Amino acid sequence: MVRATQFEIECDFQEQTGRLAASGELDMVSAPVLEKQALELLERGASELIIDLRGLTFVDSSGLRLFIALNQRATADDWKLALIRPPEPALTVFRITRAEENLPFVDHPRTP
Amino acid sequence: MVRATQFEIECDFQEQTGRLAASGELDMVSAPVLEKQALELLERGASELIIDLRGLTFVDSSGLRLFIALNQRATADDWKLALIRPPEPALTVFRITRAEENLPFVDHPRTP
Amino acid sequence: MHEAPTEHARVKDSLELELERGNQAPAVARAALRGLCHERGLSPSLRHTLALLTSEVVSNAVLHSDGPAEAPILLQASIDSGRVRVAVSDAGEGFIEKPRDRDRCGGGYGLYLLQKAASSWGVESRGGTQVWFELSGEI
Amino acid sequence: MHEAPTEHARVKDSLELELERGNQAPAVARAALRGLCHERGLSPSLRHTLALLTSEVVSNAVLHSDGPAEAPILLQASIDSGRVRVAVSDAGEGFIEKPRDRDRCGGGYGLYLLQKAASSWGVESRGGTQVWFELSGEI
Ligand SMILES: Nc1ncnc2c1ncn2[C@@H]1O[C@H](COP(=O)(O)OP(=O)(O)O)[C@@H](O)[C@H]1O
Ligand SMILES: Nc1ncnc2c1ncn2[C@@H]1O[C@H](COP(=O)(O)OP(=O)(O)O)[C@@H](O)[C@H]1O
Repeated sequence: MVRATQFEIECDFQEQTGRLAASGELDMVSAPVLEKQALELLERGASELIIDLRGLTFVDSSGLRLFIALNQRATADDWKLALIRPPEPALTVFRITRAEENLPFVDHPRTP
Repeated sequence: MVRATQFEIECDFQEQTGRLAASGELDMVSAPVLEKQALELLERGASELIIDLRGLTFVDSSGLRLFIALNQRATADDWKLALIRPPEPALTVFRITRAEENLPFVDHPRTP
Repeated sequence: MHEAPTEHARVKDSLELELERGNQAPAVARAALRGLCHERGLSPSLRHTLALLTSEVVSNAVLHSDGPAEAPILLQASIDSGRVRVAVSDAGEGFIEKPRDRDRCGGGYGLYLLQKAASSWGVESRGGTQVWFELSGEI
Repeated sequence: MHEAPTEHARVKDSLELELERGNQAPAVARAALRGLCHERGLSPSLRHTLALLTSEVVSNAVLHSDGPAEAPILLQASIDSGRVRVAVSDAGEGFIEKPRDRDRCGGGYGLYLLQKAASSWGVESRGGTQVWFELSGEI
């Protein structure tokens, strides 16, 4: 039963808005991949970053740490972060730590 | 069997040399007492501090931390620290942490 | 309800797995636990917490153990009437860094999650290091 | 050697003591352990290490437990054929601080001493917090 972390990202950049859609499992293997994509969009000048987490089946503390860090950066550097709420299983880490209350989760994708 | 930490200090200051003789148990209760005395001697301008530990029956990590801090201060502020080696039972904490090798232990009291 | 009697006999299941120490160990551990839970009727929230805590503890063993890189990580799990116990053992000398190496500040979220969500948990250092936790819920 | 047979029967001794949570608890614990070791023929170095580690663990419970100030600290110790086991329990929720409270950097020497000197040790969080260790030596 050898199995690797399943993870995929789709990326889009239009009118200063960066969009990432993550699916699969977000853990110590995949969180750095998502981070890299997010930082790339910010370097390209995104003033808003929307990360769609609806495709995630699992998130661990690496994912939590990443979103906390991005959220702090957004406040510090004055850009906007939105996290489209993942399904129940992937919400567990945010619930236990009560980070759910402090991160910018939104329920529906905001289409422009 | 209520028993308090047994601890006593004798203090002497002559010709820029501060001398402290500690006896009993050096632990979280008594280490701050010894620290206070040591700092007082330094404030009075001691350029050498000799702490006689031969009367100690026990030293814990509070004692260890105190001597490490005093030793760092001595190096930084350019005064001289000497610790007259305690008996075996009180050496345990220095042995386990290998601090025995790095602290300025001396075997005999140096009389002026 | 209308379960077969054999189902009732299966009140205790367990798993013991040697994981190669590497990036994939957490995913393998999660998949193995998913297998163990399969059809055991554990509540979804218990299963999700179980996957999370197991993943954290295995990640820690991969990342932080000072044991040899080639020493495998042992994953043990058992379910006994709705109580799940997981233990993860590595070959490292334990948690405590030398006090003077203070380049790392504070802890992360892994052990904090255990403290918040597990009904009990612990760390044992006996040659290697073992981190264990228990979760209880409805079967 | 020429010990009385009754001495051989006394291979297991134990102690259980509720310590008031306060500055004096470490000294009381050391004195209690000294009592337990008395005439057991433990080597001096084992006795000294035992006093030190016990004192550290009790000091930690006094200083760091987030349990109520009036909750006592339970000290349990047993000697079994030259192996000593000590467990110290407090009413606190455990070791792990909230990750964002990072005002304290690195650890101190207490747990480091356990890691270096105990043959095994551990921390358990089950309602309260228990820290235990074992030392082995010649009886
Ligand atoms: N298996 C292990 N072996 C050694 N040290 C560990 C182990 N698990 C955890 N630790 C230590 O405990 C610390 C806290 O772990 P954790 O709360 O998961 O946060 P993080 O992994 O993000 O640092 C780690 O940084 C590490 O020093
Ligand atoms: N009984 C306890 N309850 C809660 N936290 C504890 C307990 N014992 C130890 N700790 C935690 O572990 C840390 C490390 O302990 P230790 O190595 O003895 O160093 P120090 O006591 O000098 O900080 C403490 O700072 C504290 O955060």
